[in-house]
Amino acid sequence: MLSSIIWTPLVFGLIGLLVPRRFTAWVAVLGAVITLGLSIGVLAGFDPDGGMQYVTDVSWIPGLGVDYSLGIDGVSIFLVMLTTVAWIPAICFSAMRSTERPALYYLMLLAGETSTLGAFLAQDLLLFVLFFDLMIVPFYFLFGVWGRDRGGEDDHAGSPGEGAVSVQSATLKMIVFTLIGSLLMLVGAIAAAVISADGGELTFSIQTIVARGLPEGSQNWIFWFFAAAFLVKMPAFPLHGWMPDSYRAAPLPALAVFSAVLSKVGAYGFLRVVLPMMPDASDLFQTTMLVLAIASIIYGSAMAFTKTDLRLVLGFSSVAQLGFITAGIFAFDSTGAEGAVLQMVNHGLVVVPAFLIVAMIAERTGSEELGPMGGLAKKAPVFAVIFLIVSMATLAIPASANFIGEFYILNGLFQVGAAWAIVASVGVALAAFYALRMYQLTMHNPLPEGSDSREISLRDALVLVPMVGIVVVLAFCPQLIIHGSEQAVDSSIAIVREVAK
Amino acid sequence: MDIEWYLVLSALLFATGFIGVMVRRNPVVILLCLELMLSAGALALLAFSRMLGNQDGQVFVLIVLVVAACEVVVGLGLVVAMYRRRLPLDVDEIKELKG
Amino acid sequence: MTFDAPTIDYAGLSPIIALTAGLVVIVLAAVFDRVKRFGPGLALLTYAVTAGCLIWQWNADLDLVSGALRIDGLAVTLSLLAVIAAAVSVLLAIGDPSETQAGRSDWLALLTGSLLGMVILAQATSMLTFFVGLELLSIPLYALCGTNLRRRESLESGLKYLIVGSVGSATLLYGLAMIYGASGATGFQAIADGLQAGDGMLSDSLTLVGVGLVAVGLAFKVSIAPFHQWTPDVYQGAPTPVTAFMAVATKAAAFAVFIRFFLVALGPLADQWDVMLAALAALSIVVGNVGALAQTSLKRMLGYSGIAQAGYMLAGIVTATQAGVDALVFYLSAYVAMNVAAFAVVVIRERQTGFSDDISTLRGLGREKPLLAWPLTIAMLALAGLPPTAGFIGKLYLIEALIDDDWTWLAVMIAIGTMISLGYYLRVVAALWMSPAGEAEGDAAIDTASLPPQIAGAQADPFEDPGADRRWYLVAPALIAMAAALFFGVIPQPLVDFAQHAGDALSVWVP
Amino acid sequence: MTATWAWLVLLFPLLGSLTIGFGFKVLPARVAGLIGISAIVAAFICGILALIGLQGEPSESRHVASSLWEYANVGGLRIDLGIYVDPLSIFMVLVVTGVSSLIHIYSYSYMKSDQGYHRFFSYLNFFVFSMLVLVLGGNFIMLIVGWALVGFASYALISYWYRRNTATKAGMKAFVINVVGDIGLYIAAILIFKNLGSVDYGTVFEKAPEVFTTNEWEIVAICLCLLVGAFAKSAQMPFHTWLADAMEGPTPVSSLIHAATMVTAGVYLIARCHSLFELAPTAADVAAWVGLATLMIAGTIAIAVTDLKRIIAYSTMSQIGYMFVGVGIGAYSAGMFHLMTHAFFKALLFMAAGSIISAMANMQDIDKMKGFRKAMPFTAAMLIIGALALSGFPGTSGWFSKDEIIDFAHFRGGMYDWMWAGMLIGAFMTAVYSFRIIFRILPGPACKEAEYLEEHGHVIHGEPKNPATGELEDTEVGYPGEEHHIAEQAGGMKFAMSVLGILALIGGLVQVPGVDEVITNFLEPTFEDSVFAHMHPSTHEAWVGLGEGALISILGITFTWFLYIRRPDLPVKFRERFRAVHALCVNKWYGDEIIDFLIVSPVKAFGRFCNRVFERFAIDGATAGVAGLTRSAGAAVRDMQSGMLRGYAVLMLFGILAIAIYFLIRSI
Repeated sequence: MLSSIIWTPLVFGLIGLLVPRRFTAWVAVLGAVITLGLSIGVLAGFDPDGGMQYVTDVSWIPGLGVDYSLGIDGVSIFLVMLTTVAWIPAICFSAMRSTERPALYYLMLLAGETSTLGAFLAQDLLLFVLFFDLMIVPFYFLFGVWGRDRGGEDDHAGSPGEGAVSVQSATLKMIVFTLIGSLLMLVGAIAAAVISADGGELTFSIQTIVARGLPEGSQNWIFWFFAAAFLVKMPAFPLHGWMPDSYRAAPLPALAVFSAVLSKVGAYGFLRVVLPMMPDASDLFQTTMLVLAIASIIYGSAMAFTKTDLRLVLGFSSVAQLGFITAGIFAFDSTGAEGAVLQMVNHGLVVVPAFLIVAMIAERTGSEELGPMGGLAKKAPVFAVIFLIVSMATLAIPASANFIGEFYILNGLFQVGAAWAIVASVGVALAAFYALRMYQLTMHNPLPEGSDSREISLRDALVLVPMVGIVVVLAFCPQLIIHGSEQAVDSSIAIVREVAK
Repeated sequence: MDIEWYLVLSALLFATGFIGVMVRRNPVVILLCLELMLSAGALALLAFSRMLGNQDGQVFVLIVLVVAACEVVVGLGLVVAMYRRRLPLDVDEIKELKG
Repeated sequence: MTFDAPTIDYAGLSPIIALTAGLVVIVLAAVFDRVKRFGPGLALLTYAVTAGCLIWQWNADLDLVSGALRIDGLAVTLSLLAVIAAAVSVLLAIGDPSETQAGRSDWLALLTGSLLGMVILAQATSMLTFFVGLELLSIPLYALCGTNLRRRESLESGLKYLIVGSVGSATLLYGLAMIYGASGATGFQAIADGLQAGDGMLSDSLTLVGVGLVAVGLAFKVSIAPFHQWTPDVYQGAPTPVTAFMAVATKAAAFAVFIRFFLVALGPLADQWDVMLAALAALSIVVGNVGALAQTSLKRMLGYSGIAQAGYMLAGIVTATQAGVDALVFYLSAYVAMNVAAFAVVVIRERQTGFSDDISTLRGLGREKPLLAWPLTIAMLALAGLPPTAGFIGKLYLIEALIDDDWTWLAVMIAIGTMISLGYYLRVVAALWMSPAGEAEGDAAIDTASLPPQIAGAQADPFEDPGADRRWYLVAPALIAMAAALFFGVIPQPLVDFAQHAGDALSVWVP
Repeated sequence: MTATWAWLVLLFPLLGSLTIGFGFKVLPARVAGLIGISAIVAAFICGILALIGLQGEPSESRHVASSLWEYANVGGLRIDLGIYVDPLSIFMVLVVTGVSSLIHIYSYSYMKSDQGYHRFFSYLNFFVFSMLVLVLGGNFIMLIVGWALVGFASYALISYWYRRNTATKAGMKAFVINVVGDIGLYIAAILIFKNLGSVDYGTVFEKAPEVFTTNEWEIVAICLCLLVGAFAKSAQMPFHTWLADAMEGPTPVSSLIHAATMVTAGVYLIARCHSLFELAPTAADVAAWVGLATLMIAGTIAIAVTDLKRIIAYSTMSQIGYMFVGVGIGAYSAGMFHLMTHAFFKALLFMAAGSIISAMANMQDIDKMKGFRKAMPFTAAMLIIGALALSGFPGTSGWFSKDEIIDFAHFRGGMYDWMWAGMLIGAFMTAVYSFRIIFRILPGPACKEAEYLEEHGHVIHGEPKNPATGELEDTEVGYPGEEHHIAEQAGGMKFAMSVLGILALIGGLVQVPGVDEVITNFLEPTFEDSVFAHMHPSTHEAWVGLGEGALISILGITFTWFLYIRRPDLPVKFRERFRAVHALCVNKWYGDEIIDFLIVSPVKAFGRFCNRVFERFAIDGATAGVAGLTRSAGAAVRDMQSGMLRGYAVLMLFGILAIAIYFLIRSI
C-alpha cells in the first residue's frame, strides 16, 4: 500500500514520456490525483493509537544491511497527506500553462513527489537518507532547466536591490549546500547503525537502532551530522545561504512544493530520527538548537520585511516558520512538538497557494518586485480575498490552525524558559508586519500603470480554492491533526524527555 | 663484504637516475636515466638474492632486463614519431597539456 | 635424472590462454588484408571467450604456476571488469583516427596485450608475475596513448606517460627488491610468512621504506596524489577510446594487485601502512576534486575526477578488511559503468565536433539529443554519488566499511570530497540541460574560436563524423552503461554479491 | 436554551457576512445592506432572548458554558470551541449588537453610493461576529481568537478604501500594534495554563485564588500581559497612536469599531478577569494609572487638533481611560455602565460628524466649518446632545456614568484621591473639547458648503480628495461614492441618530444612585466574588459626586463659550503664546515619534542591517569565502600541473621522500 503511494507518481511520470505531448500534463495530474486517493485510503484506515502501521519490510541490500522498510505513523501520515495534496495544485497550475519539454518537466515533478513521499515513509535509516538525497535531484533539474536567470534589480526604495542571479550558479549553490548536510548525514547514519550494532548484526532499522541506543560520546557528533542536513534543508539560520538565489531562479510551481514540503523533511527528520536516536545529544545541545531556531525566527522575519522580491519575502518567512517548528521540537514538550507537527502541515498548506499567487501576480504585473506594485484588488476581489486568507494564515492569525500551532509551540517553549517564548513571540509580531506588507503592497494602494488588475481565472481558482478550503477547514478543527498525531509525537519525544529529566 | 655497500650503490644508482630524470631535457637521455633506475632495482635484487642464497631474485632480474628493453623500445618509438612530426625533442617544450 | 613435467591446470589458466591465443590471432590477422576489417570482431570474440572462461572459473580458488598466479574471486571479478572495459574500448575505437593511423590490428593487438597484462596482474601472487603483469599492462598503453600520430597532444601524452610510468615502475621495482630482501621470498604468502618470522636481513625501517616505495609505484598506476600528475595530461592527450580503457581497466587491475600485495603479502604490517595509505587517499580526494573544478576539457576533468575516485577506492584498502575490499570492488564496478557512459558520449561528441572535448560543446545537448545527454547526465550524477545511481551505493558501501573499521575521518573526507565534486560534475549537467536556448547552437555551429587549438592545417578533419550519434557501436555502450549505473543504484544486491565474491577470496588473510 | 440563543447570536452575523461576501456578484446592493442589517438585528434579538433565559436562572448559577467541539487538546492544554454566557457577556452582547444594528442602519444610507457596498457590509458583519466571539468566548483562547479577529476586521475596515496610501498605512499600523497586544494575551494564556492547568474561564477564576497569593509575581505577570493586550486594543498609552490614524476608515466604521465597541474590549477584559486583577492589585493599579494618564493626555490632544474625526477619536481614548480607571480601581459596574453610555453618545457623535463631513464634501478640518446650525438642524441637535452627554451635563447619560467612576475613586481614598483629582481635570477638558466642536461648527456665518446646502437643498459635490493629504482621487477609491448623504435627507441615518440621541440623553437613568441601579444589579452575579462587590459609596456621597461633576461640566462649557464665542481671538493668542505646548498637543505628545524612535526605527534598522550587511557579508561572504578557498586550492593544483615533466618528477620526489621519511621516523 505504502509502496504504491510512493511509486505511483514516478510511474505516471514515466507514462508521461510515452504519451503524446499534449496529454503529458494530464497524465501527471492523474498520477497526482491517484496518489492523493491512495493516501486518503491510508488515512481512512489509519488508527491514531496504532503506532507504526502499514508496515512493509523487505530486504533490499542484504549485503549492506539495508532494508526496504516502510511504515506510517501519526506524524508521517499528515506529512504524506500534505505532500500528496500539495503536489496537485503545483501540477495543475503548470498543466494549465504551456511548459517547455513537458514530459521531462512532469517526470521530474513527479519524481520529486516520489522521493519526498519515500523520505516520509522510510523506516530504514539508510532508505531515509537515500530518499532525502534523491529529493534534491529532480528539483535540481526543475530549478535549473525551467528556472530563469534574474537580472539585478533595484528595490525602488533607493537602496541596492538583489544582485543578478544565474540559474546555474543558484542551483549549484542549492545542491552543494543541501548535499553538504546530507552527505554528512550519510556518514552519521552509517555510524549510528554500526555503533549501535556494536559487533552484532548490522541493521539500519530506525526502531532497532533506537532500541539499541548509542553511546553518549558518539551521539554528540552524529547529532551534528544529522542536524547539518536538516538545518540546511529547512533552511535555518545561518545555513540558508543557498535559499535566496535558488528561490529567485526557480520556476514557481516547483518552488511551491519545494518550499512547502521539502523543508518539512528536515523538521520531520529531527522528530523521527534525531530525538529518539540521540536523546542525550539532543538534550545536551537543546540550548544551541533553540538559539538557532530563535535566530531563524528573528532573522527570517527581519529579512522578510526588508526584502522586496515576493519570492524572498516568502522564502524568509519560511525560514522564520521553520524556526518556530524547530523550536517546538526542541522544547521537548508534547505541546511544543505537537504544535510543530501541526505547523508543518499548516505552513505547507499555506505556502503552496502563496507561491502560486506570486506566479499569478507576476502574470498580471510582469514583476515580482513589491516596490512598483499595488492595487491589484481593484477588479479582482476574489483573488484578493484568497490572497488575504493566505496572508492571514501565514501570519498565524488566531482562529487559523497556524495560530494553534504557534501557540502550542510558544507554550512548549515557555516550559523550557519564559525568555525563549518571549523572544520567539517577537517573531509573531514581525510576521504580522511582513505578511500584511506583502498583501498590501500587491493588492492595495493605487494601481500603477502597466499592471493589469485581472480577476483570477476560473481554472486557477479551481487550483487555489481547494487549498484555501483546506486551510479554512483546519482552522475550525485543528484537533483533526492533533488527535491523529498526538500519540506518535509523544512517543517520538518520550525518550528525550526521559533523558532531559 | 656487507650487503650495505650493494645497497648504497644501488641507492646511488637510483638517485642518479632520478636526478637525471629531473634535470635532463632530452627524452632519449631521460630514457637512459630510467634504465639506470631499473638497474638500481636489479642490482639490489641480485645482491639480496646472493645474500639470501635463493635464486628468485636472479630470475627476477632477467625479467627486469627484458622489461627495460621493452620500455626503451616503446620510448624510442615515440621519440621517433615525434621527430617525424618535427616536434622539439626537449621535454620542457612538450607542455601543451597542462593546467 | 627424471624430468617431472609441471602439472598445468589448464582450466585455471584458461582466461590467460584464451587471451594469449586471441592476441596471436589478432597479430597474425594484420598480415592478411581481408581479415583486417574483422579485427574488432576478432578482438571482441577473444574477449568474449576470455570472459566466458572467467565466468567458468567463477568459483575457482586455485594456485597456478607454482604459486605465481592465483585464480580466485578477486581475480575473476576484476579481470571481468577489465575485459568489459577493453571490449567497450574496441567498440569506441571503430573509426577512430588513432586506430586507423596506427593500423587497426596493431592497435587491437596493443590493447589486447595490455588486457593480458591486466588479467595476469589480477591473478599475480608473486613479485615476478606482479612486475611482469604490470609492465605488460603499461608498455602497450604507452604506445596506445601515442597512436593518434597526427595530434601533438597524443604523442606528448604517450611520452609523458612513458616517462612517468617508468619512474613509477622503477620505484616499484626498488621497493619490491627491498621487500625481497626483508622477507627473503617473492611469493606473496611467503613474503608474509617471512616478514612475520623475521627471516630477512633488513632493518624494520628499510623494510618499511620498501613498503613505501611499492605503495608509491602502485600509486602511480592508480593515480593517487601526489603521484597523479601524469593523469590529467594523459587522459586529455590520449585518444579517447584509450583514455576510457585506461581510466577503468588500469584501475581495476592495479587495484587488484594493490589489494593482494598489501593485504596478503604486507598484511602483517597493516598497522604500519594504513595511516600512510589513508593520508594518500585523503590527499587524492582533495587534489583530484579541487583540480577538476575549473577545467574546460571534459577528458581532463574526468582525469582529475579519476584521481579523486582513486582516493575513494584506496580508502577501501586502508581498512584492510573484507568489507573494504568488497566496497572497493563494488565501487570499481560502478565506476566502470559511469566512466563508460561518460567516455562513450565524449567519443561521439568529439567526432561530431571535430575532436573537441570542451564542455561548451555539450551546450543544449539535452534538448537536441537527449539520447546522448542522458548517459552523460547519469554518469555525472553517479560519479557525484547521487541516488538513484550505483555511485551512491558505492559511496555508501565505502563509508560503511570505513566506519566499521573506525576510519570515520576518512569517511568524512569522502563526504567532503563529494561535495566539492558537485562543483564540476554538475557543471557538465548544467551545460547539457541548463544552458540558455539561444546559445545551444547544435552540432556543426560550435564556435570554433573557443575550441582548443588543433594541429595546424587540419581544417577539414577526415575523421569528423556528424552522424556519430547514430552509430550503434558508439551509442549502445553509453546506453547500456547508463542502464547499468541506474539498475545497480536501484537494485544493487547483484553487484554487492559480485563484489563480495571478490572479498571472499581474501577471507583467509583479512578479517 | 440560553446557550443556544448565544450560539445563534454568533451565527447570524457570520452567516450575514458570508452570504454578502459570497453573493457579491448576485445580490443587489440594497439587498446586501438589508441582509447585513437583519443579521445584526437578529443577533440582537437572540441576545435579548438569551438575556431572558439567563435571568430565569437563580442569581448564583447565572452562567452557562457550552462547547461545540474540542478545538485542540494536547498535553493537558485543552481548548474547546466554547462560549461562556453570564450577565457580563450578555451585557456586552446587547451593547454590541444594539449599537451595531443602529450603525448598520446608518451605513445603509451613508454608504449608499460607495462602490464596495457588499464588501463593506460583509466586513461590518464579520466585525460584529468577531466582537461577539470576543465577548462570548468561553476560554482565553477563544478570547484571543475574537481579539485577533476584531483586529483583523478593524484592519480591513480601516483600509476599506484600499487604494488610498494613507488608509493602507493606517490599517497596517493598527493591525501590527494590535498583534503586539495579542502576543501579550498569548503569553498571559500560557502563564495561566502553566499555573492553573486550564484556560477555561470557569476553572481559571475558580482556581486562581487557591493557587496564587496576592501580588505573587506570577499573577502580576499574567495581569500585566493581559494589560498589554488591553492597552493595545483600547488605544491606551503607549499603544494609542493607531487610533487617530484609524479615522481613515469610513465614518460608520469609526463610529462602530473605534468608538462604541472594539476599543472597549480592553475594559471588558479587565472586568472579565477581575478575579485575577484583584489578586494582583499592583497590576490593577497600573491599569488605573495608565487609564488616568491616557485620559488626561488624550484630552489635551483633543483640545488642540482640528480634524473633526480625530478630535472625537481622542475623546474616545480619553473616555476609555475613564473606563480603565473604573475597572482598575474596582468600580466594575460603573466602568461597564460608562462603556454603555459612551457607546451611545460616541456613536452618535461620529454619526453626526459623518453627516457634517458629507456636507463638507469630505473635508474634516473644523477650521473650515462654520454655521451649520441652520443648514443642518437635525444634525446640529444630535451633535449638541452628543456633546452634552460627553461632557457630563447634568441629566444626560454621561453625567451618571462618568461621575460614578470619579466618585468611586474618591470613595477609595488614599492614592486614588489623586486619580479623583486627575479625572476631574479630565472632565473639565472633556467639556472644553466637546463644546469646542459645537461652538466652532454650528454658530456663526455659514461657510460656503453650509450656504450651498441651505440654498440648493443638497450637498455640494467638491472634488474628491483624500482628507488627510488633500490629493485628488477618483471616486472609486475614496469618499463614499459620488453622492454624499446627510442625516437630514437620509432616513436610515436619521433613524439611527434619533435612537442614539434619545439613548444618549436618557440612557443614564437606568443607574441613578439610590433610585434604580439596574446595571449594578444585573451584573452582580458576575462580580459577586469581587472584594468590591458590596463596597460602594452611599447614595448621599454619590449625589455629592454627581453635583461636582455637574459643576465641572457646566464650568467647562461656559469657559468654552467664553473662549470661542465671546473672545474668539483668545484661542489664537493662546496658541501663539504657548506654541510649544500647542505643538506638543497637536503632535499627540510625539507618541508616533517616540514609538518610531524606540521600536520601529530600531526594528527597521535591524532589518536593513540583516539585509544589507549581515546577509551580504556574513552569509554570502562565508559562502563565497568557502567557495573561493576551494577554487583557489584548485588553482594551486592546476598551477602545479605545469605540463613540464621535470616538475612532475620533482613532486614525485617529494612524495617519495615524504613517505620514506614518515616510515623512517615511525620505525624509530
